[in-house]
Order: sequence, then C-alpha cells, then structure tokens
Amino acid sequence: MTMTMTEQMLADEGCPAMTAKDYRSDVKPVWCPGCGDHGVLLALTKTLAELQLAPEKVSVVSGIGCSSRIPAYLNTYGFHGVHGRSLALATGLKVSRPDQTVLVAGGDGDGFSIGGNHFLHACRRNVDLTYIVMDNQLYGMTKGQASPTSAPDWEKGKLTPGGTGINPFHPLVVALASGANFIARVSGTNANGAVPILKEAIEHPGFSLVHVLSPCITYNREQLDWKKMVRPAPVEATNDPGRAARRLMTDDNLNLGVLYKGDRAPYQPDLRSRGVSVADLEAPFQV
Amino acid sequence: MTMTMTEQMLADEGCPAMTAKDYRSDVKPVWCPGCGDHGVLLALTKTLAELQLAPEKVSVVSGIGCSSRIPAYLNTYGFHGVHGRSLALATGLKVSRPDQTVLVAGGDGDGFSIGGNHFLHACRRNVDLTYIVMDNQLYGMTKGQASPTSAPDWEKGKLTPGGTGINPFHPLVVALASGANFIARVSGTNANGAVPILKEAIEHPGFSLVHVLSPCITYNREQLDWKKMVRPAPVEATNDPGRAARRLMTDDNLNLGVLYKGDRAPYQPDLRSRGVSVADLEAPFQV
Amino acid sequence: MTVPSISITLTGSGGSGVMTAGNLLLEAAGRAGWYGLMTRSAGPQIRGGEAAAMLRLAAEPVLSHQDRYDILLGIDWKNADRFATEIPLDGDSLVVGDGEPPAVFAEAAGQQHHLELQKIAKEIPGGRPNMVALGVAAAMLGLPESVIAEVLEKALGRKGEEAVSAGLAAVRAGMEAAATLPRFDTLAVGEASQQSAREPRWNISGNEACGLGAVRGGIRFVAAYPITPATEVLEWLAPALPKLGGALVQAEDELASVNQIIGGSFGGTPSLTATSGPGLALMMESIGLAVASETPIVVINVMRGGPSTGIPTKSEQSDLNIALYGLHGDAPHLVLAPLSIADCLFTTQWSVVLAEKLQTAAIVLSDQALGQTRTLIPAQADPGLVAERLTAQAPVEGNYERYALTESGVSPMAIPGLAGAQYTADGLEHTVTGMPSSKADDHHRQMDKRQRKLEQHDFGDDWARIEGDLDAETAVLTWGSSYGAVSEAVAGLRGEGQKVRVVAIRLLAPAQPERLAEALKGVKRVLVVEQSHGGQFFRYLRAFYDIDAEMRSMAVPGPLAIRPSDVRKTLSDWS
Amino acid sequence: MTVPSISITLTGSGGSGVMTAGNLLLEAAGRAGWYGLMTRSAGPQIRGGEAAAMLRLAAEPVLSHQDRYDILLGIDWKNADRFATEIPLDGDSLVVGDGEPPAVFAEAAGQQHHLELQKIAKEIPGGRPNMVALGVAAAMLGLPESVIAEVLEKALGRKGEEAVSAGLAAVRAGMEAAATLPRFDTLAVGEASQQSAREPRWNISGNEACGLGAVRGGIRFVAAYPITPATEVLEWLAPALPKLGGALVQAEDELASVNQIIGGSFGGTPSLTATSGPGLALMMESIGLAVASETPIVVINVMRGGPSTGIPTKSEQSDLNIALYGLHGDAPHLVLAPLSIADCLFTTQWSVVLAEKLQTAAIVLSDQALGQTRTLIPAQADPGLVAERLTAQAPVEGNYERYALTESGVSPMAIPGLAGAQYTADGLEHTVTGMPSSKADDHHRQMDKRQRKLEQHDFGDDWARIEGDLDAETAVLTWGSSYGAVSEAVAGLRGEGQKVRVVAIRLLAPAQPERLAEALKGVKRVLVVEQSHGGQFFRYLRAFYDIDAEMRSMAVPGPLAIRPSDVRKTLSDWS
Ligand SMILES: Cc1ncc(C[n+]2csc(CCOP(=O)(O)OP(=O)(O)O)c2C)c(N)n1
Ligand SMILES: Cc1ncc(C[n+]2csc(CCOP(=O)(O)OP(=O)(O)O)c2C)c(N)n1
Ligand code: SF4
Ligand code: SF4
Ligand SMILES: [Mg+2]
Ligand SMILES: [Mg+2]
Repeated sequence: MTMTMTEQMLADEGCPAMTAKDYRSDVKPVWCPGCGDHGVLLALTKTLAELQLAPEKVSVVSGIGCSSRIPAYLNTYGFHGVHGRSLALATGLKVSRPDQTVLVAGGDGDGFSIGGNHFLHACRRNVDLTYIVMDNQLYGMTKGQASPTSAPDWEKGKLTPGGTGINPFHPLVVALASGANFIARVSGTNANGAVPILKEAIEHPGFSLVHVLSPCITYNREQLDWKKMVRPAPVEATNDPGRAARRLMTDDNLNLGVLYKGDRAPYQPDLRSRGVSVADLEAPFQV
Repeated sequence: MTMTMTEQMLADEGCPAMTAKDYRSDVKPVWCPGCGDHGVLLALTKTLAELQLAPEKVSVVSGIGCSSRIPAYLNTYGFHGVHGRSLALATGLKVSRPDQTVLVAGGDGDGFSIGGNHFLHACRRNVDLTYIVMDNQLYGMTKGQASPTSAPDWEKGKLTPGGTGINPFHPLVVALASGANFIARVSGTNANGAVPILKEAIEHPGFSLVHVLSPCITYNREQLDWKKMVRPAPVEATNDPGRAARRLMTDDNLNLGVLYKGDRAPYQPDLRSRGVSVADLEAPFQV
Repeated sequence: MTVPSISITLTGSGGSGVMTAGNLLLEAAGRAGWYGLMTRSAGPQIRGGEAAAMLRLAAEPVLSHQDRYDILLGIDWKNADRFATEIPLDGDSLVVGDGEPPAVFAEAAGQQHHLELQKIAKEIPGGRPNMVALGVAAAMLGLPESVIAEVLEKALGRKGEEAVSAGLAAVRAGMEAAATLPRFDTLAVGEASQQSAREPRWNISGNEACGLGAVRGGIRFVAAYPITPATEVLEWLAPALPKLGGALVQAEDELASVNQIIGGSFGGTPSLTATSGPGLALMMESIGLAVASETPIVVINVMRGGPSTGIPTKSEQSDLNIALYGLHGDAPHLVLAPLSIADCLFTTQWSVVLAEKLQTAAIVLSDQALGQTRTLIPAQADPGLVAERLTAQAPVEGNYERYALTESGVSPMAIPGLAGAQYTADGLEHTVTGMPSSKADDHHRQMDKRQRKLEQHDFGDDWARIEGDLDAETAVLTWGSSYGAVSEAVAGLRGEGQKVRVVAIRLLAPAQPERLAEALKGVKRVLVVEQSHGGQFFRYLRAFYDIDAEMRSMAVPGPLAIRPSDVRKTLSDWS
Repeated sequence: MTVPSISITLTGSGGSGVMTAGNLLLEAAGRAGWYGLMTRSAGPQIRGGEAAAMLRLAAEPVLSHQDRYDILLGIDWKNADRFATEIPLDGDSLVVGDGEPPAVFAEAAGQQHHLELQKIAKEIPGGRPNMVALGVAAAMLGLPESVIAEVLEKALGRKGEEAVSAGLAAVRAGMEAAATLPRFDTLAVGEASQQSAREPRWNISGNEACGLGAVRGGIRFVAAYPITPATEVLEWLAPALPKLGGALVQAEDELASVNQIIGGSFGGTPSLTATSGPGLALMMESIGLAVASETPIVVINVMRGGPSTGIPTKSEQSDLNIALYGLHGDAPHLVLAPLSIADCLFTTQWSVVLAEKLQTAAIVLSDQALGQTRTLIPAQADPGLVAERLTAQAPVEGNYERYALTESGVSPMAIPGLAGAQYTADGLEHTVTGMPSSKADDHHRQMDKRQRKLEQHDFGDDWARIEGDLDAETAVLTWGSSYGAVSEAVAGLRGEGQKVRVVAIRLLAPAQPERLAEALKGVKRVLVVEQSHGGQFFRYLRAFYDIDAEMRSMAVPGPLAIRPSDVRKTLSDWS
C-alpha cells in the first residue's frame, strides 16, 4: 500500500500514521452484501486517515435506517439516535464541544422525510458539521417504501402501489435555498473518488452536505446502474448562490463533485469564560 | 358600496350575493389594535366574497400563534390545531374531501420553524391548498422571540439577546426549491391590494403559497415601515422555475405580487368507488 | 385441555429459502384440515441473514406456541445457534438436517438425524434444498403429497410449469429421504381433513387482520409513516383502500400522519393510522388534539421491544403506559387490545366504531407477536359493526353548538359542507360553540363532558374475554397477546382438574371496575400476567380497580414470548 | 397558625399600567420588610387587554394566596368582571376605584369608595393613573412614602429625573386622595421593617428560580423552543449562560431542542431544556433515547391547563401522567416537582445533580402558578449541590464497556476526547459495549441495570417535605404547587387545635414506598390533594404505594388555584 501525502508527512516526522483500518471498529455491518453503504464506510475511514484525525476527536451522529448504522462500524465516538433527529443531536454536541470534529450520517428517509425540518434549519444555522446522506431513494430498513427522493413513478414502494405521484425532493436545491455552506455529491460505489470530496467537506467551515448515491441492491437493483451513469460535474464549484441555484435546478442527480462552496461564517457560540460566577447572577433578585 | 363583478353576475341571476361581512363570524379578534393580521382577515373575507364561495364549502385550518387565531373570525368551517401541523391536517382534509376549498393560515414560526417539515412536503406533494403565512419575523403569541425569518441582527428576540446570528429563512426560495406551484407576496397593511392575489392563489390548482408581510406592532414597531417600503414586483409572474429561482434568490422581501405560477398537476387520490366490497378483499386469505 | 399439536422449526442461512418453505408448510397444513401458526425470526442482517420459521400445527385453532419443539429441521446450520433461546428442545425432540447441528441443539435433543439436503437437491434439475426440506417435514408430519402439490401449484404457478414440477420433484425426494425418520403424525391428518377441511379457513397475520378490521369498521382514509413491526398493516391497506373508494397517504413523518387523519376525520371520513412505539410517542401531542377537539381517530400501535428504538423486530407489551397515560393534561380516551391474531379483526373494527361513536381517539395495542405471526383460523364472518357518527343534520336551527353539553357527552358534529353549522374545532379549551375560553366554568364543563362520554357508554360484554371455572378461587388476569399463553396454560391446568378462571381485558380504557369485580366474584388469588419489565398492567389495575383478592404480578419482558409452561409454573408455585 | 397578611388586587384595562403598579407595590413591600407574592391575570387579548395584579403581602414568607381579597383597587373597571372568579370578595372587602365597579364586585364587597384617579393624574404633569393608584394602595397598607420613592427611583431612574418626580408626585396625590379611606395596616410595617428588613430578601419568580437552580446545579448548555408559561425560564437563562461560559440555542422545535441537549450532554456538558405540556409531548420519544442511551438530561415542564393547547396562561397539575408514564417501553427515569417558588431553586438544582449522577432523564414538574408568580423570599444561599458525573478516566485499560453491569447500575461514561474509550451510544437495546442486540439476556440485563440505578440510589430526606403533628391521625398528601394551599390550610387547622400532618412529595419517581409508609405512621385518613381533573396523583399513589389508611381524593382541575379554605372544608367535611 502506498502512503498518502499526510501519512508520508507524519512518517517523516516520526509519528505513527493512522491507516484507514484504524478507523474501523470490529463490529460487522448488518448491511446486505453489495449495499452502497459499504463503500461509504470505506470512503469515510480512508478520509479520516487522510485527515489523520485522532479517533477520539471525531464523533459520528446518526438516526435510524440501514445507512444510520454506520457509527458503530467506526472506531470514533458515535451516537445512534432516534429516527430523523441526528442533525439536532449533532448541533448540540458541536456547539458545546467545538473541539470535536462532528460528522452526521444517515439516509434519505431519515434526513429528508422525518428529519426535513432539522435539515432546513441546520443548513441555515450553519454549524460546522459535515452531513453525509446515503441516498438510495427509498427506505431500506423498513423493507422498501418510497422516500422523498423516490421517482414519482417508482411502483415498488410498498405503501405507494401506483407510484408516489409526487415531485421528488431535491436535497441539493433545498440545501442551497436554505443556506448550506458546502454542497457536494459523491458515489457510494466509488470510495476512492469520494475521499477527496469528503475531506474537503470536513475541512470546509460551516454546514457541509455530501449527497451520496448509495444503491440499495435489495429493494431497487436498478440503482446498480448509477455506477455507469454518474459523471464528474462539468464545471468547477461556484461560490455564487445564484449561479449554483441555476445549475442545481437542472441537475439530473448524476453530477459528482463539489457543486457549491460558500463562505458564510459558521454559527458557534463563544464559550470562553467571562469571569462571572453563579453567585454574581443573584444580584438582580435582591430587593 | 359598489358591487364586484361576481356579485353583479349573481345579482343578475337573482341570487343574493354574499358580501365580505358574511364571511366574518361574530368573534372578536384577540389581536392588538394595529396588528397586520386585521388586514389579512379583511382581505380574506373580501376575497371569499369575490369568489362567492358558500361559507360551508370553505375550511380554514391553522396552527398556534397570533395569526393562527384567524379561523374563528371567519364564518367558514375551521380547525385551530396544534402548533406547526396545520398543513398536515389540511392535507388530510383536502385529499379526503376534495370538494372543500381548503385554506391554511398561520405565522412564520408556526409554518417555518416547528412546521418546516410539513411546509417542505406540502410544497412537493402539491395538494390543492392555499397557504397564507402572516410573516412578522417573530413569535408574537409567546411575546417576542426570533423566528426563522428574523433578521440575524435583531437584538430584541428574548432568547437571542445579541441577535440570532443566523441566516434568515427565505420561504419563497424554499417553496420554489421544494416544488410549490404558486408563489406570491402581499402586504397585510393593504387589504385591497391583497384581494386579487389571494383570489388567484385560491383559484390556482395545487399548492399555493401567499407570503404576507404582516407587521407586529407590539414586538417590532419598525415593521410599520414595511407599508412604505413594499412595491409591486417589477416583472410578471414566471412559470419557469429556473428564472424564478434567480429572481427569488435576490428578492429583498419587499416585492409584492405573483412571483411564480407553475403548472404541475395537483396530488389528489381518486376516490371514486371501484365497485369492490369489503367482503371481496377477504379472498386472498382463504386457504 | 391442551390441543394436540406438533411444533416444528425450519432454519437456514440467508438465501436458503427457509421462509418460503415455512409458508408452504403452513398453507399445506391448512389445506389438510389443520390449524396452526407460524412465527418468523431472523438475525441482525437487514436481509439475507439466517432465519427461522417456527410453526405449530394443530387439530384446532391455537393462540400461542408450545413450550418446546418436536422437530428442528435445518436446511443448513450456519448461525442457527443464535435462535437457541427461541427454540427449546428436550429429550423428545428430534433434530434433522444437513451437517452437524450446533452443539446447543445437539445436546438438548433426544435424537439427531443427518440428511444430505444439499446433495439431494443438486441431483434434481432446478431442485432447491428448501423444497427438499419441505418434503422431509411433510413426510414426518404425515401431510399427503397431493396437498403439497396443490400448494406448490398455487405458489409457483406464475413461474411456469417447470418451476412447479422441479419443486414437486424436490419435495418428493425429501419425502423419500425421510422414509426412515420417525413420524410425528399424531394429528391424524386423514381424519382432520375429513372432519373439518370443509370448514373454510384463513391464513392471515395480525397486521392483515387489523387492516381488514379497519375497513370493516368503516375506515376509508389512512395516513401513515412506515415502522417495524406495523408496516404490514399499512401495506395491506395501501392497495385495499382505493378499491373501496378510500385512500392511503404516506406521510413525511408521524406528526404529519396523525394530523392528516385528524383532518380526514374532521371532513367526515373515518380515519386511522398505524405505528409502533417511537411513532406513537411522536403522535401523542396531536392525539390530545383529537381528544380536546372531539375528532374521532384510531391509532393502531403494534408494540415492539422498548424503550427508545429498543428491539424493533421483537414483541413486548410495554407501551401500555404511554397508551393509557401518555397524553398531557387530563385527556380521557379509548385504549383497546386484541387478544389474538383473529381478534385483531374484531378489536380493530370495534375500536373504529367506538372512536366514531364517542368522538374521541382510540389507541389499539397490538404487538409484534400478533402482527407478524401468520395463523390458520376459521374464516371470520363480518359482525357488521360499522362506524356511526352522530352528525348535525340539515336544516340547522339556531346557533350551532359543536360542543353542546348533552347528557351523553356526545354532541352532534357538523361535517364541512353542512350549511349554517360552520364552526372552528379547537384544541384550546372552549365554550360550547368552540370559542376559546380560559374560564373555569367552561373548562370544567368540557372536561366533565369528555369524561362523561366514556363513563356513560355501555360497552357491553366485549370489554373482556372470560373463561374457565365459575367457582374458581384462582384467576389469571391478563391482556392482549399474553392471553394466548395464559389460555393454553389454564386449559392445561383445568385438564388436570384444577379450577382456574381467566379474565383477558380487551377494553383497557376506560376502566370497567364493576364489570371486573363481577368477573372476579369468589376469586381469592389473582395472577396478573403481562409482557413488560415494570409490571405496567399490574400497576394500572391497582390504580383503577378495587380487587378484593391477593394479587401477584408475573411481568416478563420480551423479546421471548411468554410460554404457557411459565404461567403454569407460576400458578403452581403460588401456594 | 396562618400568617397575618393582606390581599389586594389592582385591575385595569389595556395600557393602564396595572402590572407596573403591582410590581412596584411588591418591590416596595419587600423594602419595607414584608414578604408576599404577586400573580398576574389577563384577558384573552394578546396585549393591551384588561389585566389584574393580585398581591398578598405578609409579615412572613407565604406560599399561596388567601381565600379572599381585602382590597380591590380598579384603575378603571373596563372588563374587570372577567376576573370575578379569581378575586373573591366578602363583607370585609373594600372596592376602591374610578367610576362604578362591576355589579359582581359591588354586590360582594362590604364597602365601596370612589376616587377620581384619572382626574387626579391629569392634574399632575406627566402623572399617570396607575401611579396614583399605587399611592392609594401604599396609603391604605401603610407603606411609607420613602420606600415608594426608593422603588420608583430604581425602576424609573433610567428614564430620567423628570419621570421619577412625575411618578412620585402622582403617588403622593394618590396617598392624599386615600386619606379618608380605611387603613389595612395590620402588618405593622414599622415593626416589620425594623425586625426583619435587615434580613436580605429576593423578589423572584418560579421560572427565574428554575433558571438559577439550573446553573447552580451545573447546567451550561440549554436548547429550547419558547412556550407559555415556560418561556421566562429560558429568557432568564439566555443572557445568563454566556456569562458563565455556556450557551443557549433557540431550536427550531421541541424535537430539536431535546435532541440538542442530548448531544450537549453526550459531549460532557450538563444540559437542560424547558417547555410546557405540548412541547413535553413532542419530546417524549427522545427523552426515551436519553433513558436508553443513559445520557443525562433535565427537562423542566412548566404545566398549564390541558389537554391539548388547553389554557396556556393558567395553571394545572395535569401533566403528572405524561411525566411519569409517557415514555414508550419500560423507561425508568426521574420525576421531581418543586413545592414552592423558592423550592424551584432547590428542586431544579437537585434534579440536575440526580440526572447527572444517575445518567438518566429528569423531568421537573413546575407549573404556571409557581413559574409566573413573583414572590418575596429570604435570600436563598446556594446549598452547593453540583453535577458530578461518573466519567471514564484516562488511561483506559482494555475494552471499554460503556454499559458495564455495575452493582450500582451506573457505569463510567466516556466523554468524547478520551482516547481509547470510543463507543457508540445507542437507543437500540445493546450489549455492555453498546453494540445493538436483540438477545433476551442483553435486554434483561440492561433493563435491570437501568431500573437498579434508580432503586439503589439513596435519595435521602429531600424526597418530601413533612410537617405537622407526629401523632396526627389525619394526613394530607400532596405534591408540587398544591403544597402551598395545603400548608396554609393545615396551619390554620392546627392553629385551631386539630392534629394534622402534611406530606408533600418532591421526588415523584422513582416511588419511595418505604419512606412514605414511615412518614404516614399512625395515620388513619389520608386526603390526597392535587390540581387535576382525573385524580392523576391519587391514581399514582394507589399504583405504587401501599397506604394503610382510608384515602380520599380531592382533585380539582384548574384554572383557578386551589384555595386553603377548600382544603380546610374538605378536611372538616370528612367525618
Ligand atoms: C419515529 C420513527 N418512525 C419510523 C421508524 C421506522 N424507520 C426506521 S428506518 C426508517 C427509514 C429509513 O430510511 P433511510 O433513512 O432512507 O435509510 P435506509 O434504510 O434507506 O438507509 C424508518 C421509517 C422509526 N424507527 N422511528
Ligand atoms: C408544541 C408547541 N410549542 C410551542 C408552543 C408555543 N407557541 C405558541 S405560538 C408560538 C409561535 C408563534 O409564532 P408565529 O407562528 O410566527 O405566530 P405569531 O404569533 O407571530 O402570529 C409558539 C412558539 C406551542 N403552542 N406548542
Ligand atoms: S436493504 Fe438496501 S439499503 Fe439496506 S442494507 Fe440492504 S442494500 Fe443496503
Ligand atoms: S403581538 Fe404582534 S402579532 Fe400578536 S396580535 Fe399583537 S401585533 Fe399582532
Ligand atoms: Mg434510504
Ligand atoms: Mg410570527
């Protein structure tokens, strides 16, 4: 195995470099063989190795779903919370512990259906989080229902026999509209291709969305075709929301790469002590 | 009082025309004198009179907040539900009773803070509802906290002493991004100006958002200035989402009028009987 | 007396087709004139992990599994040991399979047999080991080949004749291979099929039964968000409702689904949702809205292991507390629980009727064990209970009072469209017309009214199922799915001459203290059986009932089902 | 013995400044050496509607209002009759005001006086009727002008000298106008101020006290969504936390706020939120997550009238059920309730300490009556209870087990940043290391552990406040804010020579049956007093306590406060 640049640098300095494997826990994933989420796990461990972040300095927060199982497979701190609330939990963690690198991971159902409100507000609040959404355009964990990103004519969703008949949710467009600071797309079937983008997302200050096309081979085998259909985005990332909006409005869900990179300052309350004691707060009560 | 065109037509046919007053109940509003919501109530009664809808064919659904008190002041059917869920309740009503004209009304907190997820999904589901949001950029009912639409440097929000420091929510942009079929803005201080737009919104099929600048004179008197600052949108409504996106991205919140008019078909399950009886459904259980 | 029955588990690793074999076996048993049930269990893998199909087949309808299995049949043994606690074997049990069974089974069982299922299957073109195993099972149980053939035809017919004949060949090979194995044909299939095969029967799960019960009761609008183990209720309803002129909407979350059905019901359509613990928790605020605004809704909660995300695929009765007490404020409402898979039909239907009649929220507490178990039962005729809401009628005279203080507590409800009765439904406390009010008088009157509706209604005899000896001094008090094991245990004890009574409560709220007192007349000892850790039912009984007898709590949490023998033992140990 | 006190209500229509006058009067009373409390009431208008400031002033700290008012002072009488049920008058009461008082007051009161407050105010440059009324009140109560002057200076100082002197002129005019009115100076201000004025005292509301108690206990992160009547807890904390190096985040909804604090707590920071009924309902799912993942959090629930949106501005104790039982699954957690405004401080602080110590969720049940009432109390020293969480320490040896099965049930918790102890917190049932598990053993062990933590902790003597006669055969059992009226009632009865005991429970869950049995020794009759419609507390006691005495329920729903006389009467009628 060849060394990454960072590993080389660390090795030169005499520090033992962490490898991707060092970020993997020994828990065996429950995912189906061939599920795109395996690739995301691999990409994530490689990215963390690239960044050489100490595992105890990283927390990965998730909700519920196949994809949301990912924290336990990493050797970092993790929180596998309830369905749809990962961004809220991560927000509390990050604002009170800005020293931690906080990643949030989950599925399209978790993030855009039940979790939609936190998604909106995380984008606009712009806390320094990286949100990795493994989008398989359905609910895997509950055995194959339509999600907000399902095609309106997908007839196999078990609660929508004739297709949902409704407009799919465009996560990247909504993210931009509500203020996300970094928007990118990667493919779950190409871990190596995802690494530099994940790295950039984590390093970029503020709220970063990484949309992952992560096929569910069990409930929609056709998603295996994504592998052949994706392509690098034809243009460079923009920092102009207007231009990004135009691009994303016509985006066909298959462009990979960094699509928008903003420069808003992250939201982070100042936690430095002001030298005030609790007793000092009592004065206004005195008659 | 001169007759509207519709009233004239009805009078010609010998039907007693309904006037705006006929849509008002005899319940006295709890609103502060001078609150913009009074204007919205007036505009709505005038609009219903314009449309000559029978009061029993109209249902107005709301959440909780000063603005959400509006249903009781109308002589239509109404539901004053819990905080943030009006769109969901209205969706259930409309899809099961497509013969009713269903309006949804509430505030910026109700609709964009706690209700944000239903807003997203109502836009994309595109049920034939008209959603009237009385935006005063704060929570009036709970006595003056910041809302998602508050300016980041508004320092009077009682839970955000130094200002919220976060990006305001752009309801029109998010509505467009998530699939609303009609997007307009009116001023709560100009009831007559709002009437034709409200009328168009109600008549337009699918999900229509009417954003109302409705000043809270109690917790942010500066909003009285809106009256002087608003202007008719400089261009005609578009039906091109890309063009609308560009426009809305740079919208300063003061353009009045219809800003986007789409032509997606509304979501409405077919409720016609298929001649199947409950007993017919038992067959597959037979061994 | 316990019903003569045979219990068999099929197990195999991912892709081995164990569930298909199990389903075919159950269906064949039904055709052969038997009754029975089948439960599935699976490993943690999302799909393709090891699985077990646990069947009990019997001459009469049965409500629960036995304490032990007669046969464990392994299509293969990979990871089969993870099911060890779920499949108790003993000296009379037989383990059959391909290769060496896990030690835990080998040690427990009295007999072991090896059969080369893989090899046999390979020798048949298109043959699969699970079909061979099906043949083995059929042979041991004495199921005629003709019945298996019928079932295969029905199941595989769509795939073409070739598939059917390959399947049948494999089944035959299995039957032959099993020629030397012991027989468990105590059910005397021949006779059973003669006697009762003419009685039409159903193969149904509790979740499907809830769906059918709902539409029988008149439900025509459903909004829901999927969740294990409730999803099949919705999956059954999704295609069914449009056929009846109704609709199911998949909502963005549970906050939306419960509000959608409140909207549907406000519009006059009987409306329902189904969920499980975490989803129910999210709905509580708005269930309170249904109670306060007096808008009828039905919420089916298919319980799973708790707390929090808990154990989504396993059963527990631990959502009783939240169902009874989980609304903020004083919010009287209905809570019901089906006592068996078949009873999911009646209890759901009755819940719809009650919610509509009393204009309030009804929570139906089913659970994973009922919901996801398939059972063979006699065909269930529709008792004809249909929602009848007291609505305001045209012409409306005078000022319409939506929340009029009627004697019964139920007030005529105007449905949008009715001229002259326009009102605003409200979750704020209100006057009789629905206008918000914070006055003490209005609050007290409306609270009394909402309570009175429930107290004054005559719920009749369906509040509980009472069985056993009228002169018994010992009673078992239980609810929901625990009734199955209790009933079997008590039948066994009574078969041995002991006198015991069973009271299984179907209507949990409002409490029926007088009825229970009557049902427990003469009883000196009451064992309270439930599947929870905290004894939630026991505590509820203490809170709302005056039981003039010594009470003991037998509260056993999931994920394993309560077994009849556990109940028998607890009763016997109580001296 | 009841405390000598005077009760006075100021009322007036929108914009009349009645609250300002009331606040100044309370503050002045404090400076003059008195104690007391002030409750506000308002009409339905969002702002600018009629309002009433109800004060009770006394020589010693008081916990509740009296049964009646001595003085009703109307700045004007517009819509004042809407407060009729809240302001009981009798033959000894005096009604003073500008113009004709509403008939309901005129008929009830023994005396009536007219004063032209408007006219008097007009004659003073910058004079306002509410300041004139303040002067009238001060004169009748015997409050020295100098004290009023001090208070005015403090309140209006920022507005400049002119404002202060205009105010003072109006007050003086009011005092003069009141020259001929009867005096209610039984409190002997002179003496009181001599004796106890040196004792430092606070003017604080229950909501502020909850805020201060929280930071005393160690809370440094708060996330919340505003809701009446809890908002002032947050409004106090919002500027306070940053001063202490902490933060408050306004969340998008309650689902977010509760999850944010779980995240904050996971990161090692003691974290809290505050809400009221509807918000609590929305939080229940995730409070269950805190319980299952053993992440300490504190949720203050300031109760209001229910169900649903109910009566947001009025008090009720009807969220007891949801707090105790509202989690799905078996989810043992802490529920505490402050017994008075002052006790909001201690109970919140103790709740923080307990939640952190036991690594679970604590729900604190305050209510609108405590939260939004201002009181004068002796300055409250910090008892010094501070959160101490059992954390894992470096170096971490071996395989870190987050959910280790310790004897106490509490396991050392690793805080992100600690090397070698990385784990994933989970709401799924799990093994000792946190790995998801659906095995019966793991489930039972973890449920036992979560229960054991609460059962084995020694909560000491603060679980309840016990007062009265040790040899009493009659006891009153109560909780939360009802303690105020009960305490006053029992003091009155005891003053008349009756023997009564009071047990007011502060720690509601886990139940403390042995402690209560001890506290009720010798008692034959127990009156259970609470402010709910359904007798929620009474039912809870039946469920979890064996009380060997005759029990009666006195459950009175809101919106009116339970009055001491109601309790006395119920006790007297019980023969
Ligand atoms: C409150 C709540 N509602 C519903 C569920 C059931 N549930 C679990 S995962 C899931 C959807 C998962 O979809 P997604 O986030 O896309 O993840 P995937 O499995 O596709 O990776 C649902 C509906 C739940 N656990 N909690
Ligand atoms: C679940 C829940 N959380 C919080 C509240 C408290 N609350 C009532 S209205 C309101 C905000 C109202 O703001 P908005 O919708 O903008 O209406 P406005 O009063 O400004 O017209 C809040 C937070 C509530 N009633 N229910
Ligand atoms: S069901 Fe789909 S999403 Fe879930 S693990 Fe299997 S392949 Fe992946
Ligand atoms: S507080 Fe503001 S929003 Fe509410 S009624 Fe008054 S002016 Fe209107
Ligand atoms: Mg998905
Ligand atoms: Mg607002």
